[in-house]
Amino acid sequence: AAQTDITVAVPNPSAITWAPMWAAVGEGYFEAEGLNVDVQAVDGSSQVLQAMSAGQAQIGAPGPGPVLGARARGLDVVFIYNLYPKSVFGLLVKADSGLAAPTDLKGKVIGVGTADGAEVSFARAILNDAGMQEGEDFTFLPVGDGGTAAVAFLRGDVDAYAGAVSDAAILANRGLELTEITPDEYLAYFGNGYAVLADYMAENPEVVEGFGRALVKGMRFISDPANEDAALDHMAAGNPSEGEDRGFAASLLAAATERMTPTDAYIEHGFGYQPPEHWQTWQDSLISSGDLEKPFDDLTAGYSNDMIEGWNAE
Amino acid sequence: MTARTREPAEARPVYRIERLTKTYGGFTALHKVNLTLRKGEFGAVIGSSGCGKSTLLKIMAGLLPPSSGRVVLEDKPVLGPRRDIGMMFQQATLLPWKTTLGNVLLPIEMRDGKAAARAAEGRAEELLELVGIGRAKHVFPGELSGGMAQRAAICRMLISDPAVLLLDEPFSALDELTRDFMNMELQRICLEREATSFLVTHSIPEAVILADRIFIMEANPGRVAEIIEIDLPRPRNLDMINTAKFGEIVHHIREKLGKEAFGA
Amino acid sequence: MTARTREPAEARPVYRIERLTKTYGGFTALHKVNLTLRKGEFGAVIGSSGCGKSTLLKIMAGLLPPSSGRVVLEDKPVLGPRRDIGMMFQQATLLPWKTTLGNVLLPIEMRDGKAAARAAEGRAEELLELVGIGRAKHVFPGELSGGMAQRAAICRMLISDPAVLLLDEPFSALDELTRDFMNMELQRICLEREATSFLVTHSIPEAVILADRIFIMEANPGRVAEIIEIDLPRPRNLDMINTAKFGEIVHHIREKLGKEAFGA
Amino acid sequence: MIEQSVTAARAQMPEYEGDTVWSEHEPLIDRIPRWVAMTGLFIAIVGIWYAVTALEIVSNIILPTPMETWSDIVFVGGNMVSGGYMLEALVTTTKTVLLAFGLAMAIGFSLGVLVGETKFGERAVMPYLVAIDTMPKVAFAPLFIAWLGFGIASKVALATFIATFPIVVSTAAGLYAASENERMLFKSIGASRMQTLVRLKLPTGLPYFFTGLKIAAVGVMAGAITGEFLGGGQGVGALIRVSASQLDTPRVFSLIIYLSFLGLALFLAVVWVQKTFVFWNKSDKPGGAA
Amino acid sequence: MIEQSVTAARAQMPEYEGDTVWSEHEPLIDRIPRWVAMTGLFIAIVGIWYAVTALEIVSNIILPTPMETWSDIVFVGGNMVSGGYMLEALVTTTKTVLLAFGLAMAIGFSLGVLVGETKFGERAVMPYLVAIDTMPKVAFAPLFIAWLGFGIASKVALATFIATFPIVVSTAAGLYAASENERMLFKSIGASRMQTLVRLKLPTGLPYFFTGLKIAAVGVMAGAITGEFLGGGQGVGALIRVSASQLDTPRVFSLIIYLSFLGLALFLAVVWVQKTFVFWNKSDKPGGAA
Ligand SMILES: Nc1ncnc2c1ncn2[C@@H]1O[C@H](COP(=O)(O)OP(=O)(O)OP(=O)(O)O)[C@@H](O)[C@H]1O
Ligand SMILES: Nc1ncnc2c1ncn2[C@@H]1O[C@H](COP(=O)(O)OP(=O)(O)OP(=O)(O)O)[C@@H](O)[C@H]1O
Ligand SMILES: [Mg+2]
Ligand SMILES: [Mg+2]
Repeated sequence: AAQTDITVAVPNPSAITWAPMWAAVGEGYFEAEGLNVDVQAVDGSSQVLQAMSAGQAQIGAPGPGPVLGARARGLDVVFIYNLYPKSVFGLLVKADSGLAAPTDLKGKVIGVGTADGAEVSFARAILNDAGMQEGEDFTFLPVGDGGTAAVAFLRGDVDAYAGAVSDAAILANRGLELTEITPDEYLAYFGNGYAVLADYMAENPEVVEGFGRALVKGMRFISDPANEDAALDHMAAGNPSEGEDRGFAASLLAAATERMTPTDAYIEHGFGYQPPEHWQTWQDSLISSGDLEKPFDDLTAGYSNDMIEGWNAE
Repeated sequence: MTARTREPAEARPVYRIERLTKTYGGFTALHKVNLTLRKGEFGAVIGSSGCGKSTLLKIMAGLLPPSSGRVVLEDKPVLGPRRDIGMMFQQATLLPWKTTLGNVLLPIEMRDGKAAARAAEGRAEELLELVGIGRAKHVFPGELSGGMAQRAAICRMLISDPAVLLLDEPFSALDELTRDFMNMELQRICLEREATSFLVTHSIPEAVILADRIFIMEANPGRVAEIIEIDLPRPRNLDMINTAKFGEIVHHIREKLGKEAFGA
Repeated sequence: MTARTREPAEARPVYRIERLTKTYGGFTALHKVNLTLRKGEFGAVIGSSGCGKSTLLKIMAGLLPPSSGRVVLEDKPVLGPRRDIGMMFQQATLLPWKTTLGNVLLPIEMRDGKAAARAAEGRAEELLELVGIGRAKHVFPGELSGGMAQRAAICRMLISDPAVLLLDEPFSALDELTRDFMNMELQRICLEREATSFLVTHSIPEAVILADRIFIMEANPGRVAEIIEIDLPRPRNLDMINTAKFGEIVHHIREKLGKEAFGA
Repeated sequence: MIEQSVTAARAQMPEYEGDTVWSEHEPLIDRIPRWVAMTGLFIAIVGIWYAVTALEIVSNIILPTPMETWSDIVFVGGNMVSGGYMLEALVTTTKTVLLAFGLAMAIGFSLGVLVGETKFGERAVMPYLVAIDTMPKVAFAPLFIAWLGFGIASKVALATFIATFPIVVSTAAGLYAASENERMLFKSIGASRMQTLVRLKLPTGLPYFFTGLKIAAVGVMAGAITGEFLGGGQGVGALIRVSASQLDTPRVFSLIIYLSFLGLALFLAVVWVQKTFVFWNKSDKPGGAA
Repeated sequence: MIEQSVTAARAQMPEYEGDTVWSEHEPLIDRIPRWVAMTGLFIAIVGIWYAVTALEIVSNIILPTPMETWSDIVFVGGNMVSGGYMLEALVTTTKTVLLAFGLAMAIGFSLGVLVGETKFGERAVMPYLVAIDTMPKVAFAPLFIAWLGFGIASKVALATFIATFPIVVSTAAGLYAASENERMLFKSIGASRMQTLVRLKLPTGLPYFFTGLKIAAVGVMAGAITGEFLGGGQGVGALIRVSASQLDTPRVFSLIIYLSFLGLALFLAVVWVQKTFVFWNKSDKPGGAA
């Protein structure tokens, strides 16, 4: 069969973060669907969406916040697959800090990536619900991510960090043990997933169909502990330098797989399912932080669970 | 070619400068200058610094437009640089990335292109031989002495076979011995080619030894104050400098200029 | 101060250059040069370009170490720049960010500091008056003419009250009229201060009009070929240029040099 | 024969009077008055920009329209005038830029003197400087934050790092600018090496130094913004990053335009200081040494 | 009186022979041989680096030890030699850098000629160039990706954008380098404006142009790496980003060191071409025009 070339834009160059996709590449699931997938890493969700709107990428892996933002700006982009149903974010503290719950953060400094990123809404929601107000009971300090975030802990500039949980795994591997103190209900702040432009989906339904089906297969593949070795090989093919330290890669992969697996409450809907109430949570949060001016007339137009069942069918 | 005998009086006037005025902004550099050169004549202009000598020469060469008045050469008004006018400046300004030969051929190359320049190589080599630096034709200017560089500049001026040579202190950057020698070379070339020449200089002996007529300029505003005919025989040589007659002429001009330059 | 009468023969030798050799890499610029100046004497050195005149002067001034041989001034060997040696170059090289006065005071400022320079202002102003540019003392060099700049350079040389003046073609960048004038100024100053002077020049008339003795240098390797005593009376003036005696001396030197410069 | 034809020519030719027809003309492009040229170019740039957006060649979330950008410029301006948070950000960035510029000047100047004045500097230090300068400085951001924290100090350090090199190169070049004549003069009046450096070589090299400063003015802007991009903080760079992450492109562009005014102001300040300070460089009459 | 004391002095003083004791000495720092100085400096830098890490002034997550870095350099070198993915990355980056350098040269040169040769360019175009150059170019990365895609084209564009300005400035400056004398000469031999530009002003300005190229060589490196950081692709910049996000600092440092060799090579290539090409700039004897 003729192969269709598609480009997938992801917001960071890690392979493990997008493990199901790389497993699908490695196992030939995309090929079987007639897809020839080219993965490109840009800098952040906004650039993913920009690349999609420019037609440079057909499928992207943005976060839900930026997707709603882009929709508000008139880009008809649709979220089709919930890759991180348990959220990519976590509220992290140093393991030996003695801090155990959000309420312990009273009077503390919380590090965030940028002054106004999605993780800020996330952290603010947790702390507000714990009865604390920004400015009075806690402050945010933008510390960037990766190395600079680590620096913030090492210098003692922050007591907690709201950011990607994969960062915690990395820091742990480098000797900085962090624990997550995110209450379970905030897992509703699901993380990045796959999105396409509505136009594209309308014109190329079979591409989107095939992509999702292969993705779910990839997800199943990495979920099976028996496949760990093969999965790590596929990850290393996607990003060789990430795969050099195999033990480290294995721990990262395990952490990522855990976040990608839906909670028991939703597992029955299958991989990729986006609970409407979680979208509602996101919208509310974005409005309260001022990132969105007003609620959407039709929030459901921004996501689609239509194909989930088909993809998950054996 | 044999050395001509001087006969400027009978020769026809080829170069006419009429009521030439040049102002820079509010400053009048030249004021109604009148001046005529006869065919084959060697004219020299002398005057204190800033009296407008270079300005006059540039207008005569068509490098600078006059404010009013006109310049006519061979009955055609000079309205821009012309092929029949050769110029030479105090600095040789050879292009350092071209050989001596390339530098000499530059005017041809600019006006007629590379092919014409290649065709003129033989002539350029002859000229270099003429001024005695034939051996240095493939050498870059960085390796030439000051005198050799000025010789190359002479060849560059002569390559277009100009009818008129305009010389703005051509050898004043050279040391005195080389300068004397080059002046005699210049005389020889002018006589051989019967070129009409016009020399700007600061040096009175230089003007006297070379010129048929000396134009003494005054400043503020620049104008020709006096014209002196030099009737020393041709060809001249450096020994003439030690004759009484030469001394007298020099003395006369120095008096004249000294008064001007240093008051009353 | 009255003009002294010349008496070099009786005066004691103050400046002695003995078996001076200077090599640059493999090239011998000076070869066993011997030369003595007497107190108050005006010496001039003349020779073709590249024969080592500037090199000699720099070694005499302590600006360049000799390869062998020695220089002794007032019985102390010259081993570096000295306060009792004043130097002047072809370029005035005034610092453009200092006024004329500031430039004249530069040597004092460098050697003794700002306070000393301020204390010497009166003397600097006197010197500027002496050379006739008192009015320009608060002017920046950008606004001085070439002649004025060289006058300022003279003052800068004189401000340290040197016993010896070393002059490397000091006025050769000026036009001839200004140059003649400056040479007479120089003579006046040297006579007034009874300074021992040593002039490098390319101009034979300049050397003759100024010097008590002329050292003719030859090149390859640089050495003193002949010493000519000039017994024209002091103070000299420009009119002497037109005397027969002057002409003879110039002619003799030109012959001598001409042979050298342009082959046997 | 020649005589004859000349006479013939003269007969036909009208006598030329003062009104000579000089062919010397500036080409058309150079005779456009400055304000016309600048306005024209401005209109052309905005016109193309408008066309690109209007024809939907580029999506609006990548390139905003000129009108959107303009209205955002007005909004941002209003916020700044009323002392809003954007003014604070601009003040922070300006502070960073000025501090870094001062530091880069001091460090660049010192290193430039070391490189230009000593053989040790020229031969041993310079190669390391070139090697360091070709490194992607962005990678050093965590290091600066580790040492200097999340305040403006770490951004100042990054900006200084970027802006120093051009000053080193040009200062060193400036020290070679003094002529042999001038060096000889200073030697002859007994000036020490230090005096020659301070009183001759440095003043003579000032025009070079200022060229370096102009390049550094641009570099320091880039450095400050990059620092704010990467390491949080409160400056305009952080605002741009937030706006970019929200796909608020009109805001991104209007902030960039404000920054370019800041950069332009710094650049022009250097030009002005040079004109005022190096007054002697305008004329080069015979008396001057330069 | 003076006579007397002089005689006295002479009596005491030994006769000086050829072995004069000249006080002229290079200061100690300048007499160190180059290799000693460079090695010494190298050891000093690594020593301080080691001390900082050994005393745990900076955590190992931020600054690796020299030993870790060295062993990673060896590892990366091995990967490159055996034709591994790092070699590919280096080849990609090198390609980007060279393409961008070529483009920056062409564009910078053209704009430089426009600015230096026409009043229109100088007065109307230059202010815009300065304004554009002070903008944080990183913000334009999405625009380049939108137009040019994820391949090296978008990185080449960003690198070109960054490297062009210094070439413009220096080319324009170079066009002013021809002296009044040389211009007059060209006018007098009837050269057209274009001939004067091509045959006189451009060759005379070459040394300036090369100065611009040296600065651009550094800029193009920074631009390529930044482009790879931000916009996908397979270059060394992308590798650094991955390593940095995993806090694999020894890898970050070793990659940076490889890049700085690439930058140094480009820089030295420019120096070499200049020396070979502008052969006449070495000597400035009287005959030369420059
Ligand atoms: N482009 C110019 N703009 C304004 N004034 C000028 C310009 N060129 C020359 N001048 C002035 O015109 C006068 C005559 O200048 P010119 O160069 O012709 O003098 P000169 O006689 O050749 O002097 P010198 O002997 O020093 O070469 C001078 O006062 C000079 O300052
Ligand atoms: N620093 C140097 N290194 C090598 N050779 C030199 C150096 N300085 C001078 N020379 C050479 O030494 C010789 C004498 O030079 P010097 O400058 O003393 O000559 P000069 O008589 O002053 O010439 P001019 O009349 O042109 O000023 C020349 O051949 C010159 O090329
Ligand atoms: Mg003149
Ligand atoms: Mg000399």
